[in-house]
Amino acid sequence: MTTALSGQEVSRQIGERFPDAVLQSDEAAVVLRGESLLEVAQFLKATPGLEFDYLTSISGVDYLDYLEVVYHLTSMKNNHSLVLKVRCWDRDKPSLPSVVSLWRGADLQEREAYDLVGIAFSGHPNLKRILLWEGFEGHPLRRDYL
Amino acid sequence: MNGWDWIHWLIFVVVILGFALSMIIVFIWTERKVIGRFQLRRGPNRVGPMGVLQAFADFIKVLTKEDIVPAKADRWVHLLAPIVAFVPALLVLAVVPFRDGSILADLNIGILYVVAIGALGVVGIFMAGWGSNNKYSLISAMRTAAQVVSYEVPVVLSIVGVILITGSLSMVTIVHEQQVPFILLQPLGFLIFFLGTTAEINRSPFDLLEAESEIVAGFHIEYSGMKFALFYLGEYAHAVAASAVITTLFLSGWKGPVLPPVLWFLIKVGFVFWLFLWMRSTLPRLRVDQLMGFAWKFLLPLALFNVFLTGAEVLLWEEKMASWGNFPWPFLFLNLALAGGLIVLWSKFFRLGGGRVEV
Amino acid sequence: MMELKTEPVVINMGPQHPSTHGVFRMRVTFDGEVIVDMEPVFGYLHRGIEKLAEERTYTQVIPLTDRLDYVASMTNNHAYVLAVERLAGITVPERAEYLRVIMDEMMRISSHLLAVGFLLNDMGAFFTPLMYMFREREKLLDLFEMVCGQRLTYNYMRIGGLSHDIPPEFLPALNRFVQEMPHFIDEYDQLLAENEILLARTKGVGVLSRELAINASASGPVLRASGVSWDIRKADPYSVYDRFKFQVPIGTAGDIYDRYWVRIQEMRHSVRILEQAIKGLPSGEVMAKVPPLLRPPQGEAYAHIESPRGELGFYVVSDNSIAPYRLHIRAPTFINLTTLRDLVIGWKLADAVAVFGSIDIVLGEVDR
Amino acid sequence: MRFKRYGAGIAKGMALTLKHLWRRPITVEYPEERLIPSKRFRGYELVWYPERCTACATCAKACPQGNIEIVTSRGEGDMYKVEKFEVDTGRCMFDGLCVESCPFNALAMGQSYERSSYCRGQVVLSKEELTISEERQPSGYARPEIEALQPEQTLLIYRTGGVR
Repeated sequence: MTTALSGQEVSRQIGERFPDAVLQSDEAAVVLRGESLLEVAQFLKATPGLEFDYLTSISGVDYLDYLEVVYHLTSMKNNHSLVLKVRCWDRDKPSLPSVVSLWRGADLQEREAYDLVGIAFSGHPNLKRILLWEGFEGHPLRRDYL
Repeated sequence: MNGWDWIHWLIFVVVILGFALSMIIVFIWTERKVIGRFQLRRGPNRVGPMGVLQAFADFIKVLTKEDIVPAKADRWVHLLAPIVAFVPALLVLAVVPFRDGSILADLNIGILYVVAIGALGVVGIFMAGWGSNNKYSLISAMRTAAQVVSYEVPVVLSIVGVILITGSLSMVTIVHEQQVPFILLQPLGFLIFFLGTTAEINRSPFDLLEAESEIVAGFHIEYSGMKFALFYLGEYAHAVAASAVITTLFLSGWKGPVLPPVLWFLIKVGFVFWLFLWMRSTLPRLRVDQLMGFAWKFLLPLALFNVFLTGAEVLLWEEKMASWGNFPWPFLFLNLALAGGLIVLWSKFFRLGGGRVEV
Repeated sequence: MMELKTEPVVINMGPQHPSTHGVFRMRVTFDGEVIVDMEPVFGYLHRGIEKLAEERTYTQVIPLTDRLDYVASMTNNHAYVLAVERLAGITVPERAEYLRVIMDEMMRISSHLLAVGFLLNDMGAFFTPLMYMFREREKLLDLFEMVCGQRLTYNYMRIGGLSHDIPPEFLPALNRFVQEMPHFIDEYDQLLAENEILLARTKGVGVLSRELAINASASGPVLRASGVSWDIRKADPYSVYDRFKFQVPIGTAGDIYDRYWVRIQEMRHSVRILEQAIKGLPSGEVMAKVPPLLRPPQGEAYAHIESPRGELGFYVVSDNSIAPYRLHIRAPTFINLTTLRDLVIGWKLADAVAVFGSIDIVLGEVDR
Repeated sequence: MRFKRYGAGIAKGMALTLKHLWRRPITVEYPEERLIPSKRFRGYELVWYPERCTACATCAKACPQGNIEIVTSRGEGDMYKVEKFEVDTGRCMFDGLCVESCPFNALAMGQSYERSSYCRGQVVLSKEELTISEERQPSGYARPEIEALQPEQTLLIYRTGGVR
């Protein structure tokens, strides 16, 4: 059984290394500051006891106030999982660091989030539309797109 | 040259044309029916009884299709290609004896003629691939050229074994010499010739030039209507010719008990074709480098061995032939054992094709 | 020596190409027959299912999920209803859970049959293996039709259970299938497993290393062929998978042959699970009490299952209305395609087709 | 890659296909031989019983595609009169949600599977075209009372003669 790690517990561990990286946390998830995503992800991937080697899924969600990217992380070694969230308040030019350098699996998923939700991932090697065609106006999975 | 010769030729041109075309239609039907049964299907059964008229229905359909020439194609090359591909298959049949004496031209170099003409079809295919101005067909044309040139070598060498035994290049003499079919005396030669011919007439598992899953339809991707039909017929004409040549060289041609010679000939041709179908319905396709490797590293050395061994055997049995009733019976078993041993031995040294290329 | 002026050729394989399994497109650069560059192009079958789901009720989304992975659509139903059940806190009756497992495993067999069959077809075996495999698949489709009235888009699972109980004729027919199937798998092995041409075409071709497989979030048979023992049925058991005894076949080399082999072995184990599930099938209801217009509490849920192609996940966000606020689908084959470029570079045209076939994509799921 | 088995694997495969050559074909000659579909078959068209319908439009709400169009008028007494009941079967996914949702059993899935037509207008079915008739029979999907009367489904698993 994959144990879902408590967000608070993990955020305490993160807080020891990166004091102001965590925005908030509860049982289910850890919400990070966008700027610190990459180094925290590096920490989560490398730290013994956590070792999140498998990036299951990246979902972009539009909450109207902010855009949220949800990372579902899994550790195959320890068989536990964690939900990591990053928020972005700038709706016009949302930008977050890309995690492709850590997990190749983020490649297509980040492109998809960019395509459909409109979050630009800085540092992505090939960030362009994937499901829709080049030159498509807008980002369909935003709630204000009709 | 007298009047009788002209009549003989006229009759046999008609006979060969009729034979070739009717065999093509029969083969198309057989192929679809037999492969259908291999695959637990019924095959065509709508047009005519048991679907025998399916080929005609297809023919009418194809005739009524629009004739398309791609805008940037090399027009004349594109138009001539199907004819160039089709005709050599008919020419080969000119030297194939249907029964004793029934032959258009008993050339004394019959087998050389078969080898020379049989490989001409590739020119048509190359013309089609080049003239269509399509990338897939170009790849296909290049593959075919390489494939036919490579496989021609082991095929010719495997014939040499037969020629050494019979001492004649004439197809009629070769059949006369076969007291037992040469498939028994030359098992290795038959295997090499059969596989090589399969590759030359581009049938599975060597059908790289059509390779539907890779290059869609290969050289005839841009063809439609009657030109496509000519390619289609040409493919089967080559199969008919190849089956007939194999029958003549290795299955003792028209010879056989009870039944009339022509019938025996047809049965043997049908059996060889059925072997092609059996292989087609079972085997996956080889990759292009494996295909070349198979010709040069597996078939060619074995063919050379075969030539060498047959030559030695012919020297050995020359004196004792008379005491064995004019046939080298002991060598039947020796050759079978030698063929098996050589295949097993050579498999140990043989590597199929290259792997990944660093780019 | 004369210098030949050569240049690489760019070929668009697809969207209309016999071996792209739909409308996928690979923009491939060839140097002769060797692939020097490859770029996958997606989106020809993009129907915006995630967006469509936002304006449909939770139940109305189920038929949409059928259209994702249309070769194994019942597993899509399962993953989706699992996510919504998790969101709304619904417990499913035990009989329904057993039937879901039975359906999933039947789906896995029928999907793997198609995957292996088409892989062989891509390698040029003229439809024969495919036809033999279709024979078994048709029998399964018959059973699906018996249960829910359709052969391809089942729309069988409901939030809180199943739409129907199985008819009485179902179990005898399934039993017969379970008895016959191992024999037919043996036949496939006889036809293919030792075939020299198949071995030459697949062994060592398109090798996905263990590290890259994990790093690139590969899942399903592609991941397991690379030697990673990760099957969600074992790692994070859903439904009643923890009650069954079965093994997860693991490859070693991560090449095409291992992917093919893993699929064949998985079919054997699926048959084993089916046997146990038929034996243990309890009686009772198949549907929990669920209001017709479900309004799950505000929140979010992620549920994943081991679909025939890998980890199929549904991430559902609810805002306490009758429609999901956001539905994200973690499509296994979409993510498996991440490494396609690495696998085919340096190989030949024919290998690219085989590698592509061994990943076993379904475009409905890739493009959503 | 070496040829380790000297073609033994190929020979095994060839033997298997040869065995299949003598097996009975598994295909069905469709127009002559028709298999009986499932009792719960979700076939083409819906069957609508006007006498049971109260025009509550539950089916229209259940449809994910919004295919069902219902227009009503004031009938006699408390009843609504159905003016228009139209189903665009061209957009229909045949998911059966409308049939499942109907509280009065006034809808059923159809049994037929041969209803191709030459123009798109013909696939939009009005209420006259949806009622039960000789060629429009209801299927047992979500209707157990109809299911009990349906003929037994032909199963390929019993037809192909098992392992041989």
